[in-house]
Amino acid sequence: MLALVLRRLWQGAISILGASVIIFVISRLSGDPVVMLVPPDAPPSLIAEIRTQYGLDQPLVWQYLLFIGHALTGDFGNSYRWQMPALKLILDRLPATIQLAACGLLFSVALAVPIGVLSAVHRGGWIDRIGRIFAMLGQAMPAFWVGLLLILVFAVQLNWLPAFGHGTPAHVVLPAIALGWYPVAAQTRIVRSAMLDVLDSDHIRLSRALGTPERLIVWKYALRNAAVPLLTMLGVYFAAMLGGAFVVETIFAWPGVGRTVVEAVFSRDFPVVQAGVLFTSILFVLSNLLVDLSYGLVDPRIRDVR
Amino acid sequence: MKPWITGLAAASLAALPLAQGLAQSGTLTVGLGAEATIMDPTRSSAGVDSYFFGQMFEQLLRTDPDLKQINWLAESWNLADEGGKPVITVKIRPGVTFHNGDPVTSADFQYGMQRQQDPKLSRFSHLLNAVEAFEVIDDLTFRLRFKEGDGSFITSNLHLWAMPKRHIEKVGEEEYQRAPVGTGPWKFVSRTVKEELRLEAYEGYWNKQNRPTVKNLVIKIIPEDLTRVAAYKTGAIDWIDAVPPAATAEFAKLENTSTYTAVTGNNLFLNFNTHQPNSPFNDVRVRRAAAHAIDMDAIIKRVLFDQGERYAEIGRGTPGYDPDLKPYPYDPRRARALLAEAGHPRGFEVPCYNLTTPREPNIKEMGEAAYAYLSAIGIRCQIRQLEYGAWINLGRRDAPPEMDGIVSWMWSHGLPGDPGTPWLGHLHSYQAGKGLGSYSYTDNAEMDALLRQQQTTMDPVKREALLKQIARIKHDQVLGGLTTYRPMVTIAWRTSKVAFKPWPSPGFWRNFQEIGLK
Amino acid sequence: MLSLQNVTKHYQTRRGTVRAVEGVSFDVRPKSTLALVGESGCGKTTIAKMILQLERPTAGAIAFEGADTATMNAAQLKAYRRQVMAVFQDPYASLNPRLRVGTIIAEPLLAHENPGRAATEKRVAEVLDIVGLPATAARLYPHEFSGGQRQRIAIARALALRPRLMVLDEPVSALDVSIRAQVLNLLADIQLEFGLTYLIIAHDLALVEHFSNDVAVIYLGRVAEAGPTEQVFAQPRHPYTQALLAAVPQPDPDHVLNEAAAAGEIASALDPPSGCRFHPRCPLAIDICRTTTPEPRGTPHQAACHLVEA
Amino acid sequence: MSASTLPARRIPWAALRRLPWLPLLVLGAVGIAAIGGEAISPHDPNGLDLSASFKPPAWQDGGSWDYPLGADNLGRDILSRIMAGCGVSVIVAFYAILFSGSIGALAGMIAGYFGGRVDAVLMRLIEIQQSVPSIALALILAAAMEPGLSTVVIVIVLTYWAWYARIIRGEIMALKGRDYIAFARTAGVSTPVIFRRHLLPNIFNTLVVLGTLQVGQVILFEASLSFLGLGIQQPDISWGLMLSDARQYITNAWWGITMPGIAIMLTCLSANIFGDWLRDRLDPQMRQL
Amino acid sequence: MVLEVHNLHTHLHLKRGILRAVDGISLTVGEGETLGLVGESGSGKTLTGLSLLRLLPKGSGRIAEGSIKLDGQELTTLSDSAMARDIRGRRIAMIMQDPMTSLNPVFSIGDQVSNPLRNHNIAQGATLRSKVISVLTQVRIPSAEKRLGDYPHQFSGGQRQRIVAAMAIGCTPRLLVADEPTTALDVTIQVQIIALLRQIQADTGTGIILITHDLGVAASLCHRIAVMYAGRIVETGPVRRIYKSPAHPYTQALLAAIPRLGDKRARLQAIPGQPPSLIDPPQGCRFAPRCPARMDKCAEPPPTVTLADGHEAACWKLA
Repeated sequence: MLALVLRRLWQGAISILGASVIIFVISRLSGDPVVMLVPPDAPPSLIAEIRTQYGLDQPLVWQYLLFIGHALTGDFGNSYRWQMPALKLILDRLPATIQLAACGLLFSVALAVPIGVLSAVHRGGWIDRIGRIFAMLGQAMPAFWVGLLLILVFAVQLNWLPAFGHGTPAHVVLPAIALGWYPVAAQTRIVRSAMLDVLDSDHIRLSRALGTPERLIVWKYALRNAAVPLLTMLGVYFAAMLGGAFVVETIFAWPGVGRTVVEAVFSRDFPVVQAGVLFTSILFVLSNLLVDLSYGLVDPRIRDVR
Repeated sequence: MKPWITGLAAASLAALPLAQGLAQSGTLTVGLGAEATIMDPTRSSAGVDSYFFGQMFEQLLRTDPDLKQINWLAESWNLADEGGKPVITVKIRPGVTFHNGDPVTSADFQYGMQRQQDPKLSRFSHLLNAVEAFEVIDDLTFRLRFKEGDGSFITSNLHLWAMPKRHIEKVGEEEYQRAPVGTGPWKFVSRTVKEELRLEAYEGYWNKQNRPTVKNLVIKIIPEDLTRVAAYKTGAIDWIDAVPPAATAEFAKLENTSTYTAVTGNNLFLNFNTHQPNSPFNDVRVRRAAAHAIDMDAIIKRVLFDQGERYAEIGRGTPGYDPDLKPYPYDPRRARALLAEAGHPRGFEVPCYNLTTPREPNIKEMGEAAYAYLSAIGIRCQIRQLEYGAWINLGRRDAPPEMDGIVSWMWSHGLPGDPGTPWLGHLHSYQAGKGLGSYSYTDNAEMDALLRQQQTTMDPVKREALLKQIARIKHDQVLGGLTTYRPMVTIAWRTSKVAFKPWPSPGFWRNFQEIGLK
Repeated sequence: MLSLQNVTKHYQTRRGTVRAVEGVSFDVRPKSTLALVGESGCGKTTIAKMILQLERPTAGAIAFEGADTATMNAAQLKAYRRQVMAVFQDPYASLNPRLRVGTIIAEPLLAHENPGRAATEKRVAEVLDIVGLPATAARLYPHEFSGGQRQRIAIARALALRPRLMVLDEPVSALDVSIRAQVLNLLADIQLEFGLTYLIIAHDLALVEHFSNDVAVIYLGRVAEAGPTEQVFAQPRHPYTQALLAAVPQPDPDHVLNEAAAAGEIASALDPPSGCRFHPRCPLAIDICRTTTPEPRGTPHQAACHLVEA
Repeated sequence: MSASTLPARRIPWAALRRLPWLPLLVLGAVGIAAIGGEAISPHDPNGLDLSASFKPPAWQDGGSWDYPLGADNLGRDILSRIMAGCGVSVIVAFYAILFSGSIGALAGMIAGYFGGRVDAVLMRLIEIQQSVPSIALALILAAAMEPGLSTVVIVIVLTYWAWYARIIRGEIMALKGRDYIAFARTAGVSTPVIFRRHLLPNIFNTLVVLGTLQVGQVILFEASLSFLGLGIQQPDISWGLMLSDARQYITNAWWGITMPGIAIMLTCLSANIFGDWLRDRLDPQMRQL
Repeated sequence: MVLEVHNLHTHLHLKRGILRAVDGISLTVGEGETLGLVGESGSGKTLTGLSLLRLLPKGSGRIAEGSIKLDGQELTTLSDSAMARDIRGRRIAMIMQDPMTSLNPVFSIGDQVSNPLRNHNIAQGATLRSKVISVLTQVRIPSAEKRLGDYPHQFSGGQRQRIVAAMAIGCTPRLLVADEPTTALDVTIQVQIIALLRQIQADTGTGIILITHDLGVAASLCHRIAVMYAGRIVETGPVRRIYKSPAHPYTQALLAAIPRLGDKRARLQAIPGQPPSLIDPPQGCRFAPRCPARMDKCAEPPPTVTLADGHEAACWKLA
């Protein structure tokens, strides 16, 4: 178990390092941040001074090494724009993003599991078709469009839920739907196909042959098997939620990392971009590790292999 | 000492309407679209910063709701000439205190200037280059000595901010950045980045007449237009900033809602490349053709929903404004004729760079429409869209890429704004390493001379005349770009709940100098 | 013809080292049939894979006509592959469902020589005829054939290059009883006609007795007993072989099964028992069996058992 | 020998019978609009007419059949723009799918077939790719390059190759164990031939299904980028751009945001339903994708 | 008789047409008796077993005709819920071929063995636990009490098949349908399971239907044998009669086609051709196309001829 954790952490560290190189290099290609920080009439000496201040006059490789060296000590540099430690800026925003992503994922799973199960049980029937089309709708509408429609209907027209903000459970409902609908179709497919496989398996046949009520077969004995493939993908979906948060956070004025990074990209605020993206990468790696560790809970076979 | 101007306190505080003498109580929640990154005027790098620090910090002078300059923390001041060099003497208003209770003294202004001159802290240190010395005369009197004239110093409200020297030295820079202390009507309470800023009315505020009557102010950050509008409609906020242009008509009709619309400090124009030898825009006829080609009034009406004010070179209320200078009328036939006259009967193709930032509403659509008008008379635009960072990069003269066609550009120096400094950047010929013409595609010696002259002219009357002269030439020759419009902003609040009087300070309308609950 | 000397194969897995094959030696005589028998997981398929050069032995040597396959260069290896062909167990998995039968059969042909379209078709028709299928079969796809027919196609494919050695990995165990005999008879006919050498892997003892000249009984990666088939079946020496033979149900209601011959379960190759690997299940085990690995005794009928006289 | 009795071949007419006609109709219409381009669209999709701005759809008061689906804020015909958007969507989807599919498939095939260190390196690359949120990568890339059609394609390729690679790698690893590949190896068939003859045809169906499913994802991804201002740029037209531009007029002119939204929804839904249908047809084992 | 099946027809409705998988078979199983249903793949033996439990493939499979009586009670007309509640697992239980797949990998064996007991209200709470332990002990799972929380993958193939058997016999069913229970096992393990089935029958007196293609297994376990070919029973009779004096040409050919230990012959006697399609089966005797003793009359359905001692065969040659 410990060995698994260590190995995954090691692999994760390599991935994060790789991600850091990519982010670092590409973001430097996006242009000079200093000109965005100074007024148009700033003298070149001032520009040069600021460049030196932020180390932007150093060779790229050296800048990267410095960045990594500092990052290891928890110093991601000061945001050019916010003039506060980028790390603090990101870490303060992180809980809100995790909360949103988790709620989005929860919403999608809460929708995908019943639809997937019912579709599999009623394969080819109208429940199957309607359920899958409903699930696919999420995959057919841009999240920001869904978000705007949700605000128009549930906030402005019906005034049931707040249009923006953060704090109470009611605040997270609309953003979580806008964020979580997209992967429902894919998750439904996973659950449905896993259920079809399981329902067609010998042990379910045996359960039937031994008189287990259909309700128990579907919702207990088959579902736990079918949950394994979905669970293995949850890390990837969580990452997708983090990515989706970039758009949804803006719509719902959600004080998260996504919005912060988007704005930082536009203002070439490299330290914030780097810290923001790296922390989403770390979240991805950690969530995958968590998933890896947790499907031993559902699938005992995996528990022993490790 | 030869006094040039004394007092300038034409608009005295007594002339201001009396604020309600109500006690400060209750909480008001307002919604802003943009968010400041910094709470310290010294460190500010973007205009939006002032939406936030403008509530907590004050200058010696400021503009009143009629965009007139009035004395504020300065009780009086004068500009004199001493041995050919300008000197400004300021008397600070007695009884002004910082939020921590410390009285404001000359030392605080001296400290404020030192901070502004420190390039590590301030991105505007060069704006104080003309200042030679800061002399403290007594606690409430100080004197600024200049190396040479600085034409924009006075229009920039004497540049200085009251910064609490003792406090900052005590708590340290980091803590001060977290919890700023100023003299303004609002005291810092807490701030959550990307979410909200909480302020509290400062009980010891010196200005008993123009002050908020609500106790707590919560500024929510809601960048997405529709969401901000939804927040207002659902009652989550009672005051909304930057009503989307398309929604202004709807807001004007909303029950129980007051709106206020005013120009912002931004000045938009289309700039042409007139410094490359093969540019068709080197011919003034082509530039004039472009000026006649665009139906700016239609664009303002249709694309901007009337949230724009057409202007010629200098906007109303800004130093140098000339009511006799009129924008070129829309006349496509004349435009085509001019183009043919200039040797382009079939027109020509040109790259047209369009800014797509959300910072200015509908700027992208405005550009597309304007370029479509240009294409219609033969200046065939190949539109290239640029987001803000790429756009700034393109505009700079000192690094590639070169702007080789038309670009939508702008300058903004607050309200009422002064064109002097921006023109040095946009109209003066480019001189590498001197900060002149950094964003200019114009090369005109006559202009250069006039611009340098206004730069060092501090006497407002003389300066006004110079600015008008420049504007006339600029307009006639269509130099340094074709001025288009000044965007307007609409603010709305719930009439039944909010008493609000718009104050532009220090350059934008998002100021809660006088706000209260009904 | 084919000689295995102390061939060993270990796999490194996350759970430890799997000792799939441990010091296996045997010789396959030309134009004869050697059968590898054993229960699932005993390593017989791994041995086949090593012979087919799909896996490399961890230790030991596989020699073909005296030449060590491990030291062969690319050309020699190609020549070796040309002479050694395989027929696998599942005729549904061993034919690419997307290719026509003609292409499938021509595959080894085209890999080694380029006889041209007409010559290829002719050769395909020839081998199809040998396995009892009409030439028109070349134009069809595998799914259009029954299991027995598919196995004939697989045999035709293996035969296309006229190899000298054929590795038959459970060639009939996926087939129905009535089809099995057809295929076995076909294999016997072909062997005779082309002078082929067979290495057959099987778990069905009756089939092995019927089909092979020599037999090697494998238990947990080691050869328990080996020798001429007749001798091994008539007088099994190793307790494992004895247990195996006693456990085979016979199509005879009067036959009595010996349930006690091999109690317990086969151990894991991850953690094989010390000494003789069969000792935990062996009714005759003595102390030395737990500690010392028995060497094979006797020739040509050998058994690796401490209780067997040399 | 009676082994010579062979079954007659059947033509799978049944497969055609249950074609998803409605989705195919939508996709066909998109295709026709894409090929026809401006030749068949009623207006110049970029033709500005401020006097027609916010003209409602024909069936509403004030609408006219000159602008069947209404006009946008700049008086451009929404129908023509949606039709022009078909072309861009098709081009973006085509290149994005072609490149991400071929890069991903190649990487997945190599990693899956050779395993070992090559595989380990590829798996790390995939994880690196996955650990950077694609929108973030897209943002930074789009900021680094000029936003526009080719940037959108590059970003999608960079995002999706890993998706293909992961799935194809899994398929190849399963395929590799098949006996017919084992036979080909033992018979001395060269590796390139094994790839061409046995591996590629077997993953072809998977690629077709993945490609179909990606159509919708490409369109949505582009829309997200447009929302952030970094998608397709004028004068190119995409549905995402239309949607993003029209969102501030949502209460003024509902058709501006509804029409391209419906176009996106119908197209994505059709592509996904068609992809699902293909998957059920071609490769029942892949239902879970 | 525990089970009486009369003229059972089970059809699979496929896209290609109706597959007559079971085409009019009749059989009986007595108390404590083991009937071997022997045949090649596709002969209909497995679907016969599933028909008894009414567990045919959803949508396509249905019992078209015939009667199935368990202790005199007609099953074909019973409601689905009654089948699940009173018959399946309670009075007819099943063991399937592959012990590696017939246990649910994500539930402990304690849970799985207690499942039928719980569903049929045989035992609850502490009784349930002790009952589970006793059943597991009965099938010779060593230290069963400690292993209740273990999962299937922690058991070997033979042990898993024992656990499946424990699930089947927990409710002391009247009839046990064992579908190829040893096929997936190695010979040394197979023999243990054969012994286990014998012991179970001795302990509980249950009737067993052993479905197998392995004539050796059938010979060692069954009292009576029914040989199926292409959806029909071609011969049925006491085990000794079937093996010693098979009457039907198919039975004879089958016995001649398998190699036997200690009986080395030069060639096996192969049966030419392949079984017919059950969508469009030949008229008359279905074995006729492959039969060495084929006559013209074989084009008509053969009569069932009683030979002796309950030994029957359907063949014109015997008529």
